[in-house]
Amino acid sequence: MKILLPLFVVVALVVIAFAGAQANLQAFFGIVVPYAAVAVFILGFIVRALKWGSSPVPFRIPTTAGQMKSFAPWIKQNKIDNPSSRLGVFARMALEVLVFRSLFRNTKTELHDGPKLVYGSEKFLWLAGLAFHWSFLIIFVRHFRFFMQDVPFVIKIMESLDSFLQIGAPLLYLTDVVLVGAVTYLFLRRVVMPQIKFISLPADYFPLFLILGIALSGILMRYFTKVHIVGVKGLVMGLLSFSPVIPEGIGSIFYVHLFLVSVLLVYFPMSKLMHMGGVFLSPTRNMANNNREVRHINPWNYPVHVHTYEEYENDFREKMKKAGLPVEKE
Amino acid sequence: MKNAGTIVIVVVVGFVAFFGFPFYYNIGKANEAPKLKFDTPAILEWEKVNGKKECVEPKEFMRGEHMQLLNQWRDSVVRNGDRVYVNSQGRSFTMSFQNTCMNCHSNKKDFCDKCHNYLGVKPYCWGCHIAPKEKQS
Amino acid sequence: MATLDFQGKQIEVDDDGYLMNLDDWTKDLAVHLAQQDSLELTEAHWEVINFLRDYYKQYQIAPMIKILVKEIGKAMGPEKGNTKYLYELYPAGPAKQACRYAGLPKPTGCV
Amino acid sequence: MAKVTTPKPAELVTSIDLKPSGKEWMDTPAEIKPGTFCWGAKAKNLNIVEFPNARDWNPSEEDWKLPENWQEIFLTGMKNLLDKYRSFKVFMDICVRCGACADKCHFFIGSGDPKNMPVLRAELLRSVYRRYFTTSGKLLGKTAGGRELTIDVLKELWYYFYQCTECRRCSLFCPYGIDTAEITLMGRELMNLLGLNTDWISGPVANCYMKGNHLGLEPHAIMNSIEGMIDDIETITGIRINPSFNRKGAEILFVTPSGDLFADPGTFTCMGYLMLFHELGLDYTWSTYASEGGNFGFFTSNEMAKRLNSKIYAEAKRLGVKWIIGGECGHMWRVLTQYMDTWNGPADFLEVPVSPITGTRFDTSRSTKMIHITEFTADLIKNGKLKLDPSRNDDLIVTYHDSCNTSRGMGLLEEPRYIIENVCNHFHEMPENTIREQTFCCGSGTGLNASENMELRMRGGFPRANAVKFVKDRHGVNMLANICAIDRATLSASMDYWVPGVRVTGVHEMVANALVMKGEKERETNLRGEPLPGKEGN
Repeated sequence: MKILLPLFVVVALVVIAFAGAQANLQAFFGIVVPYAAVAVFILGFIVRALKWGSSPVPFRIPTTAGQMKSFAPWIKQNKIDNPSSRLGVFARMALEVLVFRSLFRNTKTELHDGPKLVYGSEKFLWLAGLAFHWSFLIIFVRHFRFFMQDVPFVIKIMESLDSFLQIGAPLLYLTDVVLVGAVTYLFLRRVVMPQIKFISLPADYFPLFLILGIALSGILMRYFTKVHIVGVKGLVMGLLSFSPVIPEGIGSIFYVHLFLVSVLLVYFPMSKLMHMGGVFLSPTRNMANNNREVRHINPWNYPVHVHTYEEYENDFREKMKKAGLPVEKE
Repeated sequence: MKNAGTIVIVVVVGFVAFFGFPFYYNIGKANEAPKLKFDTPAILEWEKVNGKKECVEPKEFMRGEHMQLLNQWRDSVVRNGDRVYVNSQGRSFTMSFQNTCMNCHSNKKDFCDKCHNYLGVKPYCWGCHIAPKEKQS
Repeated sequence: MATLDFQGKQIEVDDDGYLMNLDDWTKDLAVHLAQQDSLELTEAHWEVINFLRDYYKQYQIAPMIKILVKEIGKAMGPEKGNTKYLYELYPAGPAKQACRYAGLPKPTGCV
Repeated sequence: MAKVTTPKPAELVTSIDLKPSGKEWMDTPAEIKPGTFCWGAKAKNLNIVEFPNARDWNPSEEDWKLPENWQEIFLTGMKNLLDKYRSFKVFMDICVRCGACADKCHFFIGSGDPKNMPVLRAELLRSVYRRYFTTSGKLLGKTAGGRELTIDVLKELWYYFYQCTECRRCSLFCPYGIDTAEITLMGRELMNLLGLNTDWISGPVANCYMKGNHLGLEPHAIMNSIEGMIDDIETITGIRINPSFNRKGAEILFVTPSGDLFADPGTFTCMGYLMLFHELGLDYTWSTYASEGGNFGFFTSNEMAKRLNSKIYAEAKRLGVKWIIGGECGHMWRVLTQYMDTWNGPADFLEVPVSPITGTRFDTSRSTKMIHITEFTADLIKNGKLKLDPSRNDDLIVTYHDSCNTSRGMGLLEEPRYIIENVCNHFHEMPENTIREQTFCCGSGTGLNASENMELRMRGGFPRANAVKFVKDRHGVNMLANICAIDRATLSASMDYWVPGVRVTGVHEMVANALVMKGEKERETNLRGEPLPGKEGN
C-alpha cells in the first residue's frame, strides 16, 4: 500500500494533465499552474528556511571524523574531517554537498558464523545518489536553453558534452540514461533490501515516481512522440517575460511534463526534498571543532539552580573536618 | 549563520543567482519566435511548377522528424548505396542532402540556423557538409 | 513499590529486592532473605554482613570488593582475604548478595 | 523481583536477524522485554533535583502512573525544544530515509530489532512531529507518516530512547549529519518532563548534585578510597604519595570520573594518575566537591547537565587554581569540549594551560582552560620527561578502544595511541571499521550500564567485542586499553561474556606500570598486585 498509493497518485497526475490538455485547458496547465507552482516553491522554501533559522544553534556540536587540531604540530590534524577553521568547514561542506563525502564512507555490516561481523565496502548508494543528483542538476541547467534568448555558450557546451557519444537523432543525452537508471536503482533498493523497505514511507516512493514520471515524459517528448519545440520555447519565454501565450500545436505530453514539474515544485518545500537546503544548516557538519579555543554563545543560556560549595560544606562540614579537609567556615 | 535573517538572505540570493539567471539574461532581448523564410529561387520555382510550397514530407512531420529522416537518408546512401526515397504519398526523391535538401533550402541562415540557434541545438551536418552559398530572392 | 512481607510487617524493597530503608533491617530478616536463597548464615557470613553495615554507616556507600577483601583478611586471617573465599560464602557475588542481606542499597559499581 | 537471566552468547547470536520483515513498524507496539530496560526513576531521586512528576513506577507494569495531561506536557515540551534547537528542527525535517545509518548502530547489529536502526529510532519521534507540527501530517495523518501520540507510542519512545547510547556513529555516515544523539537527547528531555527517567541515571544524578559525584562518595569516603590506593602504591613501589584535597592555591585542579575512585579496574588507572603526578612533583589538588568528571545530567536534560557541570569551574574559582586537567572518561569529554564553556563559561579567572614540566602551552584549550590527561602525558613523553620501561608491560598484548565521545565529539585519536606505543611493546589495532571515528560503543554508555538490562548491554557490546575477538585470535590480544571510566566497567563485563581472557585497562594504568619513579624499590608486581613479567617465580 505504501508503494501503490504514491504510484496511483502519480498516474492520476499524468491522467489529469493529459486530459486537461486534450480538453483545451492549455491556459490553465501552461500558465496558471506553473506560475502558482513557482510561487509556492519560492515562498515555501523561504518559509521553511525561516522556520529553521528562527531556532538558534545553542551548542557547537560537530561530528568529528578524524584527528582534532592538537596542542602540538607533531600530531597531524585531519583538517577537513575535523575542521578547526572556517576554511576547513567550507572544504568539509563542499565535499559533503558536491561529492557526498559521508555517504562515501558507507559500509555494509554482515553477520557470519563464528560469530563474525564483517564490514564490507558499500558504494552503490553513494554512486547512485551522486549519479542521480548530478544528472538531475545537469538536466535542469540544460533546460536553460528553453529559458534564454540567444542560448549562452556554457549551456551549449554542456549540451554537446552531454550528447558527445552522438547516438541516434535527436542525439541521446547521457544524463537522461543515467537519471532513469539511478532513480530506478533508488526505487529498487527500497523494494528489494529488507532494511530499506522496512523504513520506507509513501513520502519516499512518491518523489521517486514523480521524478521518474518527469524524466519519462521528457524522454518521450524528445525521442519519440515529439512536440512542437519552437512552440514550447515560445510558451516558456512568454511565462518568463510575464506575457504568457499558448502557442498552437504543442503536444499534450508537454503539458504532462510541465504539470509533473509543477507538482514537484509545490511538493518540494513541504517534504524531505528540503534536504537540499537543510544540509547546509546541519550543525554536526557546518561548524568548526574549535570549542576549547573559541567560546560558543547560547542565546537562551539561563542561570540554573546549582548546589553550591557552601551548601555542600554545610552538609559535610563535620565529616570533612574529621577527615582533615580544609573548610571555609569552622 | 546564526540567525534567520542571514539564512533567508542566503536563500534568496541563491535563488536569484541561480534560478533568476534566465530572467536577467533575457532582459532587453526581444522575445520572438523564429520566422523561417521559404523564398529561395528553387522554392519559388517549385511553387510556380507545382502550385504550392511543399517538402518531401508534410510540414508537421518535417518539423519533428527531420533529423531522423536525414539520418535515414545518410545510412541509406552511404551504407546501401540506395539513393531513391519514396515518401508517404508515393512520390520519389533523390536522397541527397546537398542536392535535394539544400537545393531548396539554400538559405541556411534564414532556415536551419533560425530554430537551431533559437533552441541552442548544434546539428552535426556541417561537420562534413559544406554550407551552401546563401541564395534567396 | 515492591514490598516484602516479614513478621507481619510490610518492608519496602526496590526492583531488585534491596531494602529501601536501612532501618527496616533486622538479623532475622537477614536470615530470612538468606533462607530464600537456600543459604544458611554462618559466623563467616555474619563477619561480612557486619563489616558491610559498619562501612555503610560510616561512608553511606557499600565498599569496593577490594576493601571488603582486605578487611575480611584482617578479621579472618590472610588466607581468607581473597575474592575466591568471598564467592564461596556468597555464590551470587559478595557485593550484591551480601549487601542485600545486610540491608544495603544495591551497589552501584561504576557510573 | 523476578530474576532476569541473560542468554548465553551462542543463543544471543542466533537470535539476531539483520533483515527485518513483518508488519509495518507504525502498527507494532514495542514489547518491553525483561533484560533490555532499566528500572524506572525513584521519586526520592527526582525530588532531590526538583524534577516534575516524581513517583515510583515500574516500566514492566501496565500503569506508568502518568499525569493526566501527559500528552499536553509532551507536545508543549516538544514545541519548546523545536524552538530552542535548530538541530532538532532540521533533523526532524530533512531525513530522506536512505538507510545509510541502518546497520551502523551497535544495538541494531546486536539485536536485529528494526527499531534500533537509527533512522527508525528517529522516525518514532518524527512521526509524532509530523502529526502535530506539520501541515501535511495534520491533514493526511498516517499517509504523510504521522502518528498519534498514544500511550503505546510513548512507551515505545521511552523504550528505544533508553536503547541508544548517543554514540553518534550513525551521524558519521549520514549524508546530512543527522545525529541520533541529538534526537535521543531531546527524547530523553521529554521523558524527564513526565518523570520517566531510569533509576540508574537519576540515582547518580541525585548523588552528583548533592555529594559531588555519581557514586555518592562523601568527602571522607573519597579520601579513604585514595588512601587505600596510596597504601597499595607504597607496597608496590616503596614510595609514599601524599596528594592534597580541596587545597587552595594549587596550580592545577584535577577532575576525573568517580568510577576511577571506587571500582576496579578504574582504581588502577587512578593509581596511575597519582603516581604520575607525584613523580612530576605537580602542584595539583583533588576536589571532593567537584569530584565527578562524568555527567549523567547529560543523559537527563540540558539543564541538569549544566547544573552538574557548574561545579568544575566553581571549584576552580574557589580554590584559585590556574587551570584544570581532566582524567580518562568518554562522555565527560564531549561535555567538556562541546558544552561546558557555553554553559558555564567564560572561564576568564583561569589561565591558558601551560605544562609546568615541559613549558608547552595548550593553546587549543585556551578558552576552556582544561586539558585531557592524555594530551598532558603525550607531551611529557614527547619531551622525554618520563623514564619509561615498557618491558614491564610485556605480559600485555594490547589493543585500543576509542571512546565514542572522544573520537566523534572531539577527535582525540592520536594522543592516547602515542602514549600506548611508548609504554608497552605489543600493540595491535582492531579492524579499521571499528576504531577511530568509526569506533563502536562499549554497548552501555549514556547510563545504560545497569545490571537489570544485561542482555541489552551484551547485545550492544557485540560489535566491539567481536572486533576484540578478531585481534585476540590473530595476535593473542589480552588487554583492551581505553580512556573511559564507563568503558572500564562495562567492557570488563562484555569481555567476560564475549571474549573471555581479555581484560580491560585505562591508559594511565599502563603508564604507571612502565613509569620508573625516582627512589622506587625494584618492583615485583604491577598495579594489580600480579607478578611483573620475569618476576613470576618470586
